[in-house]
This record gives sequence, C-alpha cells and structure tokens, in this order.
Amino acid sequence: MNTNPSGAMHEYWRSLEERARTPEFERWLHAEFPAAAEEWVSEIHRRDFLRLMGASVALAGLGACTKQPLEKIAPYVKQPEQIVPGKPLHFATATTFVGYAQGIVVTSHEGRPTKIEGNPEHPASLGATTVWAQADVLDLYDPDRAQAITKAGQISTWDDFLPELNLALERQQQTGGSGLRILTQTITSPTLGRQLADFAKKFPNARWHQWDPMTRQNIHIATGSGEHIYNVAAASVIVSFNSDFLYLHPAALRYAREFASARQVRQVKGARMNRLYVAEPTPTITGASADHRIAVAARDIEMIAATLAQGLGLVEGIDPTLLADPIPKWIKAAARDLSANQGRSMVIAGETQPPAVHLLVQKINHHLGNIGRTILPGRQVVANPLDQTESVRALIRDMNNGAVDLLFIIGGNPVFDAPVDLAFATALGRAKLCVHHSLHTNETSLACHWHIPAAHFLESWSDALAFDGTPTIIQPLIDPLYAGVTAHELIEAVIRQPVRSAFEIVRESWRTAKPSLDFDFDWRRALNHGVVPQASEEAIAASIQTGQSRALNQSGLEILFRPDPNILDGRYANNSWLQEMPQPFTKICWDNAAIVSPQLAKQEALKTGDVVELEFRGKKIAAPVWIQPGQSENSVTLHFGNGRKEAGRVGRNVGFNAYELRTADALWFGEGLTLRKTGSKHEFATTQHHHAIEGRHMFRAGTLAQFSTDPNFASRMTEVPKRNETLYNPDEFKNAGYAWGMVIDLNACIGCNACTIACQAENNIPVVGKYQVSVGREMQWIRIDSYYNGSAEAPELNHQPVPCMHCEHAPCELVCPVGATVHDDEGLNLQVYNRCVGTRYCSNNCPYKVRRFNFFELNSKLSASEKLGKNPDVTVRSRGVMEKCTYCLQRINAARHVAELDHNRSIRDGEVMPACAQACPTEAIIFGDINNSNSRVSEFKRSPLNYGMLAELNTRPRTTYLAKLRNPNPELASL
Amino acid sequence: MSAGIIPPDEQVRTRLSPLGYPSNLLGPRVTYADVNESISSIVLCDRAPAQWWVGFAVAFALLMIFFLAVSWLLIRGIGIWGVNIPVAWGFAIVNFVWWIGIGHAGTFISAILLLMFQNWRTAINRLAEAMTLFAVACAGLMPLLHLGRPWVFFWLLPYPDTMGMWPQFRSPLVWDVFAVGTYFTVSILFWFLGLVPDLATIRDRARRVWQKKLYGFLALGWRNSADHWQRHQTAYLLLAGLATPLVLSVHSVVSLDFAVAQLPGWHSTIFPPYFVAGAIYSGFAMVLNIVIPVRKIYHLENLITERYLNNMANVMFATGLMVSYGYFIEAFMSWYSGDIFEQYMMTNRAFGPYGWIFWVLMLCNVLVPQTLWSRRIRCNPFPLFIVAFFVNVGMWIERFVIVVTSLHRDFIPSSWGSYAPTLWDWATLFGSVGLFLMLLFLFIRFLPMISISESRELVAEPAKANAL
Amino acid sequence: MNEAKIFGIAAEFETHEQLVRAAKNAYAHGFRKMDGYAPFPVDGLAEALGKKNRLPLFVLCGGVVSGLGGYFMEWFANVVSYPINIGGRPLHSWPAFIPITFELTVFGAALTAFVFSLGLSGLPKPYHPMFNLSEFERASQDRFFLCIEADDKRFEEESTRRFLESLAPLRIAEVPQ
Amino acid sequence: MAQIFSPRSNVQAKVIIVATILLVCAGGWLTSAVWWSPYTTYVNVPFDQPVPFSHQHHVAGLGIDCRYCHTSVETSSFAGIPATETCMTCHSQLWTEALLLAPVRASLTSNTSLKWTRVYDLPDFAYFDHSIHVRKGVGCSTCHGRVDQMPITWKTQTLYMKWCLECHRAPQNYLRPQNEIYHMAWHPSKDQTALGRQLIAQNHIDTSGRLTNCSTCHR
Repeated sequence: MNTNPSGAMHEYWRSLEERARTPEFERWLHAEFPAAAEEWVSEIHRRDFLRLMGASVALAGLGACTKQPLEKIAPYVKQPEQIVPGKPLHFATATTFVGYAQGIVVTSHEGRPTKIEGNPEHPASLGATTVWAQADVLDLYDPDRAQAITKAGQISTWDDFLPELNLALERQQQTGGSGLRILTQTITSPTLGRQLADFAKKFPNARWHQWDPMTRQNIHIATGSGEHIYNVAAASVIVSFNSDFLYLHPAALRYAREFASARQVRQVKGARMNRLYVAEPTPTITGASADHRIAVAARDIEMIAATLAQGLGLVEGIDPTLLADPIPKWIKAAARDLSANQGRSMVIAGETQPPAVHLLVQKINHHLGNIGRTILPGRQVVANPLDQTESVRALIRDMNNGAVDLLFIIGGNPVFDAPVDLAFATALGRAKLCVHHSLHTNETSLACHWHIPAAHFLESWSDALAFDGTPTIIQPLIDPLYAGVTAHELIEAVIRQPVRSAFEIVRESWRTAKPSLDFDFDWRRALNHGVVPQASEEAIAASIQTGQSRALNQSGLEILFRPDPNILDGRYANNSWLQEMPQPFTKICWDNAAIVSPQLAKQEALKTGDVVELEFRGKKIAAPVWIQPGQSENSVTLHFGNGRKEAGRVGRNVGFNAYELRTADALWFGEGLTLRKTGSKHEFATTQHHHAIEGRHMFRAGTLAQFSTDPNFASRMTEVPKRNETLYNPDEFKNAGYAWGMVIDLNACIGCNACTIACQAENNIPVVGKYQVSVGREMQWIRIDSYYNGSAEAPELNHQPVPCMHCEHAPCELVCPVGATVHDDEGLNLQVYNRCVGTRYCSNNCPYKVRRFNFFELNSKLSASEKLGKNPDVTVRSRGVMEKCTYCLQRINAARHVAELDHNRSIRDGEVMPACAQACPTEAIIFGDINNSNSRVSEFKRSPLNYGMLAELNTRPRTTYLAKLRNPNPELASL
Repeated sequence: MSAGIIPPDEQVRTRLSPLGYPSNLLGPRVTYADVNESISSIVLCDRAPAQWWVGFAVAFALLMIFFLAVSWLLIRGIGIWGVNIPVAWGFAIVNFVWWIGIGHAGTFISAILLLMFQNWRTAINRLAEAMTLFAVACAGLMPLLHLGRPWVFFWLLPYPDTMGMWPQFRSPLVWDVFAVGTYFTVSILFWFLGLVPDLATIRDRARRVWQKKLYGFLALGWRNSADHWQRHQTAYLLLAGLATPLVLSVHSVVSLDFAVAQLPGWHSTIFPPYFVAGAIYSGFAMVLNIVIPVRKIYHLENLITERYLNNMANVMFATGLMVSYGYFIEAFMSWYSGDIFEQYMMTNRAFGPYGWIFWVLMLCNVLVPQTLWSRRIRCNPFPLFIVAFFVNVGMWIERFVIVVTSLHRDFIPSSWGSYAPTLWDWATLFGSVGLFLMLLFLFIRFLPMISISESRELVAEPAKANAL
Repeated sequence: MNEAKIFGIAAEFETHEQLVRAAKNAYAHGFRKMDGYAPFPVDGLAEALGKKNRLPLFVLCGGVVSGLGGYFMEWFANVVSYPINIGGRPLHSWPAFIPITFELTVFGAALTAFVFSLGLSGLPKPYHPMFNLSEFERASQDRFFLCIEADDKRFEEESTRRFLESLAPLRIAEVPQ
Repeated sequence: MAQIFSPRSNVQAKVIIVATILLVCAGGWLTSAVWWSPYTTYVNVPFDQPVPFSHQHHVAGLGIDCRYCHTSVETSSFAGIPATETCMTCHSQLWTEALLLAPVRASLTSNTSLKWTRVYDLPDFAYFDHSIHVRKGVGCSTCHGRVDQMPITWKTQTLYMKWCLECHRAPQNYLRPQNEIYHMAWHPSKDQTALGRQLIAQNHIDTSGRLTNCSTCHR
C-alpha cells in the first residue's frame, strides 16, 4: 500500500533533534505531562464561587430552557445615502509597509470596517494582501490605542496643546528654527513630503531627521534614491543574495505572484519553471522557495557576490578557495545558469546587505543585459531618502548638545528601536520640548512631554506611493474612534494655523500636483480605483558605480538582526492575531528566540529552550535558543520587535527585546557575538511541537524532470479506493447543482500565513493566548504545516496549508450524535454551531485534525470596540461548540443571492472566493464549482499532480493538493 | 445486634471437594432463623458498626469534592480539564468506560449465573446488583459532564422539538444513550424484583413501627404465596434471560464508540468481545474489593464462604486471560495489517511518551493476576483483595491507554499533541468514586445486602448448598 | 371487620414437602380457591395448586412491539422526517439502526416482565386477610401454610377443617376477614 | 401478626401508582405547552414601543406601500426600519403638535435614534434574507400577518425552525405572484398548489432539498 517510489529521497522530518534522535529530543517530544496544565481563575472569590455554583446548577438544569430576551433596534435618524442596512460597502484605500503603499479594498458594514482585501488594480497588491494588511483592521479597534492627547501623562486637549506649541514656535521663528527638529519614519506620502518642504521653507535652519528600524537605506545609498523594479515573471533564473523579496519587501505581493506564475506547472505539455538560487544566513520565505539554497553567513555574501561577478568576468583577484564547500559549486552553477539566460535572469540583494553588494548586483545585472528587460530602473518613492543611521545619529548629537528646543516625533518608537549605542532615550531627556505622535502610547510617548494620538489610516485622509511610485489616496472609512489626529494636521499646526482638515490638505496637494480641467472627476476616480493614474515621470536611471569588494570571511559568531516575521519592528506588537500567528518554520507564537544552527547547538551543547546570555559590543541580554535547520553555521538570528515594555495588554512583555544589542554599526549583522549557556529553560508555545513525518505521504514533492518522465508520481504514492468499492449505492447523493471544491497548489504556496490571518479576520476566529496555544487549543481554521527534507545543514523547506478537506465521506459527520455536522447538497461539510453540544467526537474522528473547539467562552469578554470589528455575516461561536473551515459559506450564500436576484443566473467561476484564496499572494488556493468542467478548479484537479491528502482512508476530500515541484540544476544534484 | 450467628469459639470448617476446592456455600448448622437473623439484623439494628461510619465519612468527603469539581466545570467550561485538540477526550470518557465495565459483573452474577443454575451466586448477587446500579449511575454522569454544552444534553434523545431535528442515529454516542439507559432501567427492575420478598422478610422481622411501615410499603404487600412466587420466579428468569444479551450488548456498544471511529488504536473489530471480557474482569475485581471487607466487618463468613471467593477469583482470572489475549491480538493485528498508521500506533503505545503507562497496565492486568494460579491466594481474602485492587487500577489505565495514546498521535504528525490531566480531572475521578461509595454504604445500611429468600433455599436443600 | 365472615382456614406445616403433599390432596379433594405460603419458591407447589402462568406471552409482545417501534422511529427520522446527507451514508443505513432496535426490544420486554409479574399478582396490596394470622410472619422464615378460602364452592367450615386436620398440620387456624 | 396497613391502603397504593404516571405525562405536556405558548414565542403579544405606531392606520387607512418605509426589502437581507426623517416627511406637516409624536420630534432634534422593541427577532445564528424571499414570491403577510389590521405590531408566527421548514419543504403552498407580494389581503385560493408549482418553476426555486440544508440559514 504505502510504498513510495521515491521514498529514499523524500524522507520528511521537521526538527533537528528528531533527525538526530537524541534522548533529550525524546524527552522533549515525549514531555507527556507538560508543565502545569492546571486551570484555576484566581480572581473568583469564595462568595462569587458559591453564587456561581448555584447559578451553574440552574444553568445545567434550565440553560436550554431560557426564552429569547427582547432586543432593541435603533434606526438611523437620517438615513445616509449609499448605505443600505445589511449590505456591505467597499472602499479603496491603502495601507503601508515600511512607508510603501499597498492598495487595499476595505469592506464596511453599516460604517464599520470589518475586512481588508487587496486592490486588484494596485500594482503592489494585485488583489492580494499581506498578513499585516489583514491585521490592520484589528489595530483599528484595539482598545489599547492612545485615546486622548496627553501632557506628561495627564489627559489634555488639542486646544491646550496649540497655545503651548505656538509659544515654542514663536521662539523658533527668530532663529529660523535652528532648535526645531522633526523625526519621522520612512515616508512616501507626497502630501507629507510637500508639507515638510513648506516646513523647511518656513524654518530654514530646522532639520528633518528619519529613523526606521526596517530602513532600506543600503539600497537607496547604492542606487542613489530609487529602488529597481523587478519583472520577476520574465526571469527564468533568479539569484537572491539574502533578499526576502517574497515576504519582507514592499513589492512582495507582486513579486510573489510573478514568481509563482513563472513556476506554475499543471500538465506535462509545455511545463517550464524558473530557477531560484538563494544565499542567505537564516531561513526566509524566499529561501524556502529556492531550488538551490545555501546557508551562508551574512558577512560572506559580499564575497560570494563578488565571486559570482568574477565568474562572469566582471571583477578579478578574488580567491574563491576562501569560501567553504559547497558555496563555490553553487556560485559556478549560478554563474553558468545566469550567463546562459542573459536578459532573462535577475540578481537581487536584500536591504540587509551593505551598499557594496547592491552595486555588485547592479553590475552583474547590467552585464547580463537584464536592465530594461527583467529589471526596470525605479522612481524616487521615498520622500527625501537618506542614511537614516547618520540622520538619527546627528539628531542625538544635537540633542546631547542641548541644541534641540522643540522636537516632533511623527510615528515610530525611537526610544525603543533606535540603535542602542546612540542612547536615544538619554539624549531625548535633553530636548526642551518634545511631541510624540503615534497610534499607541509606547516607550517613546512616555519619554516625551506631549503625546498626540494618531488617527488610524482607516480613520484618516492621506496618500502614499507604492514601490513603483504609483500613488494612492488614503481615504477614511470611519470617523476617528478616539481623539486621533493625522500627521498632516500636526505638521500643518507647525507651519500654518488655523489648521485645516487632513481632507483639505491632501486634496489641495493633489490639486496643485495634478492640475486638470475636471479635478473633481479625477479625484473621485482616483478614490474609486484606489490608484492615481500615473503621470509618466522621468525615471531615475540608477547610477552605476563600481564598488570595490573586499574579501571578508572572518570567523567567529555573527549576530543577525531581522524584523519579527509576525509583528515586524514592533509596530504590530499589540495585535493579537499577529502575535498568535505561528511563525514560518518554527511555528512559534507569542514569542521570539535566538535562532541558532544545528552545528552551533551541537558544539555549544544547546537544546531548544535553553536560555543563553548573548553579549555583543559590551551589551548583554538573555534569550531562549531555537535550533533551526538551514540556519548558517555561525549566525545567530534575533528577531527584533518583541520585548515591549509599553505596548498595551497584548504586546507587553512578550518575548525579549533584541534592540538592546542592535548597534548603529551592526544594524543587520555584525561579528563579535559571544554566547553563554545560563542553564535556565524557557517554554515556547508552538502549534507544531511534534514533527516527525514518519514516512507518510501528506506532503508530496518531486522535480520538474521527474514529473516530465513520470507525471503521476505523486498520485501513485498511496492507493485510493475506487468510488464503487462500497456495499451501499455510491450515487445515493449525487451532487447535481454546484459542487464546491478546492485545490491547493503546493508549488505556488510560499507559506506566508496570509490565508491564516485572512481566515481569522473573515470568520471571527478568537485568539486564545500563549498558555492555551501551548496546551494545544489554538483556533486558526487554516494552518500551515512545514516539513524539512534532506540534511540538517541544507534542508529543503516545504509548506502545506491545511484547511478542512470537506470530505464527501466525512468521518466527523458519521459520529456526531445530534447531526451538528452534516453535508449539504453542494458538498460542503457543515458545522452547525447552534446544534452542537460539544462531544468533540468529530475532532477525534477527523484524520486531518482541522476542527477547533471553544474550550472556554472566548468572545463575551471582548471590549466594545473589538466587537465592532466582527463580521456580521458569520456567527460568533459560544463556549462548548466545535468550529472549522466552512469554505466561507457566507460568501457562497451572498454570491448565490446576487446571482439569483440577477435574473436567476448561475454563479460565475471565480465569483465566490474564500478569504484564504482571496488573500493568497501566489493564487495557490483555487476554489470553485467542480461540476463545471470549465472552472479553474476543475482544470487544476485534472492535473496529474493532483492528489488527496489521506485519500487512502476513502474520505474523498473535496480539497486536494497539487504536488510541489522543484527545478534543480542538474549540475547541483547534491544541493 | 450485628454480631454473627456463630459463637466465637466455633470456627467455620471449610469442606473440600475431591479436587481440593472449598465446596460449601453455607457454614455448618445454619438454620432458616440464622439466615433471617444474621441478614436482617444488619438492616434493623439501631447503630451501624464504627467501620461503616468511617467509610461513610470518607465517601461523603469525596462526594463533596465531586460537587465542587462539577460546579466549577459548569461555570468555566470544559477547558478546565486537560483535554485539547488532538486529545479531545480525556478522563471523563475513561471514567465512563471504567464505571460501565464495573457494572457488568453485577448483571453477570445475577443473570448469567442464574441461567446456568450456579448457586454460588446466592450470597453475592444482591450486593453485585447494587454495585451495578451505582456504577452505572456514576458512568451515566460522565458523558453528560464532558459535553461542551451539558445543558442541551437532551438533544441526544428523540423527542418532538421546535427544530424538527432528530438525534443522529448512526452515531455510537446515541447508541450509548439507549444502551446505558436500558441497562440502568433493567438493572433497577431486576434488583427491585429480587428485593421484594426480602423486604417482606424485613417487614416481618421489624419491631419498630416506622420500620414496619417503611419496609411494608416497599414490600408492596408480598405474602410469599405460591401465586407470587410463581410469577416472581418466571419474571426473574425472563429478566435474567433479557439481561444476559443486554449486558453483552452494552459494553459492545461502548466499545463501538471507539471501533466505529477510524482512528488507529480504536478502529478494531476485536473491541466488542475484548471490552466485554474486560468489563467482567474489572467488575469481579470490584465485587471482591467490596465483598471481602463487608464479609469481615459483618461476620458473614458463614454465608459468603470461601467457595464464593474462590469461584469469583476463577471468573476474574479467566476473563483476565481473555483480556491479555486481547492485548496480544491487538499488537499482532497492527503488525499484521501492514498499515503504517496502525504499526506506528502500537510502537507509540508501548514505547512512546505514554509508554510507561502501558507497561504499568501490563503489570496490573497481566502479570499480577498470574498469582491466581495458586488456590492459596484465591481462597485467602487479603491477597485476593490486593490482586483485585490491582485489576481495578489496571482496567482504568487500560481505558486511559486506549483513549489518550491513540488520540495524541494519529494520522498527521503536524497535529500531534500531548495530554495532561488537571486537578479538576482528578477531582472528577475521585469524586465519582465518592458518589459510588456513598450510595453503596447507604444500601448496606438500609437494605438486605444478601438475598434472604435464596439463602433460605440453600438451607432447605443442603444438597444444592454443597453441590460441586 | 365482620366477625361472622372468615377469609378462610389455614393449616401450618413444618416442611415444604408436607405443604406440597397437602396441596396435592386439597386439589384432588376438589378445592380450587386456595393458596400456599412458603418462605422460598417451592418447586411444584403452584402446579399442585393448579395455578396458570401467562406472563411469558406478555413479555414477548412487549419486546416485539418496542423493538419494531424503535426501528420505525429511526427509519422515520432519517428517511421521512428530515433526510440529511450524513457523511455520504444512505438515508436508510439499516446496519447502524440495529443496536438501538435491540436495546429497545430488551427495554420493552423487561418493563412488561416487571409490571405484569407484580400486576398479575395483584400487587401492591399492603392489606391482606392473611396478615391477620398471628403466626403468618413465619411464612417469611420457616413455616409453610396452606389456606383454603371461604369463597371456594366446596368450602364448608366443618368439613374443610376436618379435611385439613387429616393432613396432619402443626396447627389449624381460622383466618378472619 | 397484626396488620400494618388498613384495608383502604390497597386502593391508596393503586391510586398513587396511577397518579405518578399521570403526573409524568402532565409534566411533559406542560413543558411543550409553555414552549409553544405566547409566553415563550411572543406570538400575538403587542410590545410597548416609544411611539404606538399603527400599521392599521398607515397601511389600511392611508394606503402607504410597505416599501415606503421598509426601503431595502427588495435589495437587502434587512428590510429596513424607517429613519426618523422618513416619519417626519409627513409629520413635519401633519400632527406637528401631536403629543404621541413627541419622541419622534425629539429624536430628530436631538439626533438620537428611536429605540424600538424588535418584534420579529431571529436568533443571531439564523441568517434570513428578505430580498431573496420577496423575489422568489413570498409575500409580506405570509410571515407578518395582516399588519394592515394591527393597531400596534405583534408577531403572528413563532419563527421556530419547524415553522420555517413548513415552507422550505413545500414552497408551493405559500408562494404568490410578484404583483401580490405586498398585497395584505391575499390568501391562497383553491388551486394554490398548481399556482405554487408554476411559480416554483418560473422563479427557479430548487426543491431538490437544498432549501432544507442547514447551510441555507446557518453559517
């Protein structure tokens, strides 16, 4: 039965200790009774308890026999036009990633934004969304947001603020603002840029500084402002030097879509794939998608890039022997592949690499004639790009010299995230008056005199540019919930008063920027489409300088600083969806770790969970270790963003603060890290702490070559019972109308978690917190399993999204005693919450374990604002009921009603899209009617790569997978 | 007076059969009056013995813990237990199966032995039946408590509701409802029917008015007439005939809760017979654990002779061997099936995280009972008590192994988990023991724990009493 | 209580063998309305007294009716009342309906057995003339009684008493009404 | 031995038994009775509202069409409760001083909603869509009764699932032509089934059983 033709090469496993079956691992894996699972809520006192006891008895007896309470209903006083109660509206606007715009379409129910989707017309979205865009809506309703203007912690008002501001400004008037400073993050908003220009005019001696912990300055320095725009789809060979262009990149959504489209294989005929080479120190989403990935120290990448350049005959005098095997092999192969694909290849380097690498990369791309073909010179997008490290350094110098009288910090949290050796906090103390403007009251706000709560972008007018310079006008969907003020209004207060509304400010800047005959029409069209039609500006030809590449390759430990894959630089620290999102590969949530390589762990006798003391540049922190296959041998990765001391109820004291080691000269990596075992232990909450694949065939993969010779290799791995192998009538229920089904293309999936968070947002899925996750009670309806394959040092990294399979022979349904989970005539496996009594038998009998149970009442304790964010089309589940993926039933029904109201036409293919499929950047999830042979999903299911997970159990899953294909270079069979 | 019928100086002499087994079901020179007196006095005496009070106090304390645990459960929700995904069933189900199993011995003794004309049931059947009732009561509570929403438990029953919905009759859980419900009802009827003549005896022995009235009321006016006896005997026999297939079906249905699921470690055809054997195994162990002390405290050596102990030990041993065979065949089948999931299940069960529990199980249910090869142990109350206790613990562990270790690692490794019982899980387990003992002590105090009329039969026909 | 009328005349015996013999004689003598009392079921006593027993028939009916009712309920609920696709199994998946059918059969039968065994014996009947007899409480210990009742056709106080004496009982007593 | 019980007790015993049996049955009957009674269902129970609005007056008296106030009934799941403005379109001219209407005027001036007590209130886990029902030929009065005869609004149906199923199982008994949807007095004629079947065909109503799927109303 379970014989695997390629069993030898596909032995999946998911953690190191498991591969080396050490006794420690056994003990850890077999921690049969994990720490105190005991559950008691302390705040309940004796008397309450007795009262509750009484109540509970009543509850037990009469709980079901309580009649429905009367409800009030409050109509509008004035019916707003366009709002039809019960019908959601959609508005185009944009969110930002490190300042770069990503177009979104926001769903609004009776004026409450409830869901964020991508804007198909926007170049940086193409209809997809990042996890952060999805989670923004939760931030909007975050009850911990700063709600009032405060002065020294005391609640104050805008009207108290202005006089004090003006007093300070008058003094600055005389000196031309020599004591006036503004500190912002990376900004792409033309309006804000224009305002700051006006500001500079008014106060010639004032300075505008920038600091963004995720700064892309290395690229800007190299290119002299504009970032290249890559046409990934056109590249058949891609070499990435530590660039996570599929995940942590302003254009990630677009690049991911293009990348996947160039790898899509369904039939043998005309099957072609691009080939991705990645050299990176720590596993990333991009690295996981590589055909050839090498784990190398970040510091060696410059050398490697140079060697590659030498291989192409661009530079001389580099001794490749300095590089350890198999790096030279990798370089040679890459070089040959590149030169064989001149003009059809691309080389890209990450923002964490020094300018020199970017210069080399440009050189290589030029040499290959990729510029203009797969690479287009970019426009200047960032307003006033500069070396932010130097910028913040200068500001701190001024502050220390007492030269700063009035400081505005627009967004960000420099006290927490500025380079630690510059000691921003102490310097800030010397500024005479500082005003902080941010969404949450954070560490910086506390250190400032004034704090002005920022309006959330869903509450405010603004604008922003995408990676390629496409502008989007950001429009509000809801009046500010609290006393939020936009940055525009705050700057306006500095340069001119009375302050106009952000609407007028933004509108004016566009009126001046794009004077046209019918401005109002253009304006409305821009708002409707979420993009402003591009005036063809002159692109900045990237300045090509030749960088002198040094052969580094020092020995010793290297420290890497990377933004947290969930909460980025800490700006999403108080977002519970993101905190509870299982991180790629590690599946850690509510935490961060010091990620070390298996080799280092062996050498230092470290186990996952050991707390180590890390010393770097004289600073020390304690951090728990996570052993990560595919980590470069001597690199230790720290994710910064967690360890917040002042971040609201969710984010406070989660994980440790990696910024405490991040210095100006080692923003992204640096040598000289020392590591010492402390002996204490730390419990990680992971959604997958048991990892062995045990030679099973949930995940199936092969190579393009294998596929073209043996197309059915995947479906043959297990033997699936025939339809008619039954004593019953196999056609007892023939599904006449729509037959909904799903295909998940493992070849496209990059494991970015967008589906998980999109589902959480769409389906009112609650979060449960670190402890509940650690005892196995997470609630996400679609999870992403990750599997490793190959050696511990250079493993293949694979992802597999797992939602409910909607089995036609659903094992869960058979065992439910009350018929709370049943089938409908369109093949959906339904979970009827209001019928469920909570025997949990269905979950026991579900081989996929995709069912989630409400072990406690998880929704009643939500704050009023959080409740506003719930999707009214989906039942909010109560305590004691089972829940699971519904294929977004609410969307199917909505589409059906639309279709039937529209002269009873039938639902068009693609008209229904589950949240996961809609958010997916690579279109890895295809959903539709499998009775319609022309539908996309049917076409995918016809692929020989199509297989049903555990279909050998005769569950007949409606959700099936396309096996993953890799396109290795024959030269590098070993890698 | 709770003192027995033998003067202290005279010892019970055990007559031995040719094969060397104790053969007499009654002590020497026992008369009708002795039987009546020794049994009814326990009920009619004014003060219960000190041991009774001690036991009662303990049971009461445990019962209070049970109430506490249940209230907290209803207030906070099922999350206070250790259950999770994938291990969605925990102690509650383990306890359920355990208690149901224990109940089976009662029915076995009173029904099956009756049909086989085994007279050695006479002195223990009443106690065993009572034990059945109380065990089933404890068992019945567990599935209710383990519901996510216990207050809608009645959705498992067919009744005309406002939704036009019905229970899902294909689900083994619904079969459970009917099986356990029927089992409980039939047990009560059987037990009470047998009790009626004895209540009449008590009524006739009672001297206090309230006792006369109470037991007179319960005796329904029984007057030992040929008419009554005839129908009584027929009904009793018929009930026995019905209870026999019933008792087999009940644990079979319980086993189907697992066997119907496709989980490796559950999905197995041997489950029904194997569960029934296990049920009788643990049931007899529990009877011994109760009878042995009771016999001592109330000096009933003349009515519950060594032959009873020996025979019960034999049945326990026999079923124990069947269960061991079950363990063996389970392992063999999982290997023989060639199914990787089954094979992994078995290795994981024996050598996985919960491996040590599996080996404790082997100790309790397979090794320790081997001592029963020796007659000296079978006829010797104290060691027998210890062995029976091991078996009871072992059978609980068996259910834990089946439920938890099968669940915690099933098909997809990514969703493997582990299970850790909480304080509240333990409270519920021991609390239910409290409930059981509480009911048992009340029974011993207020109702005749040995069938008087049947004992009189033995006196009437010494041949029966000493038949081999 | 009317002194004049009596319920019957009872004879008290030492052993159950004597009682059975007495019963046989009485029946042969033509007495029908009579009853024997023993501390335990005595084999052959009822037969000797010529008692009929129709209980098994009732029990059979009870079982069959409730069993069929159970199966019908399951079929009705799944096929007629609210047909739903449960895991692709047929609406009328008879194998799954068997367990409940069986349980209900047993349930019905057991209930009839209990109710009818008491009912046909006229229980509950807390008051009965026999209890007027002072020695009668030993009927639940070690004495065996035969009582020929007054409303028997052949009952005639003197002759009946003489007949009973002919059976050599321990003693004979009138049972007052 | 002496008698413990008097001769009467025989009768008493039998009475007790019969009584217990009756009691159990009565208990069952009572529960269901309460369950279907207005106490639980609110059927025919008028609620006191901030303004004693009379459909009788506005619909029968003035002949205002349902859609004048319940504007979104044909387009949205929610039929719509008229905004205060809607009331004031007339009542800024008529009954401008009426004491009864004070709350309405107050609502407009203070710009705060009127708080009506909801009469037809489905549980939150049941999703009902007016637009589709209206389009498929279910008239107002089928569920809402003769509101044109209600001086104050009350519920005419239990809204129990069983009740919904009556129509979802056999729509032909309830459907009416489009032009009759808002006609209060409409009631099925003798040949309703025939008409119903015809409407089912022409409105593409799927009677294969999809209408009784859980997913039709529960999500």
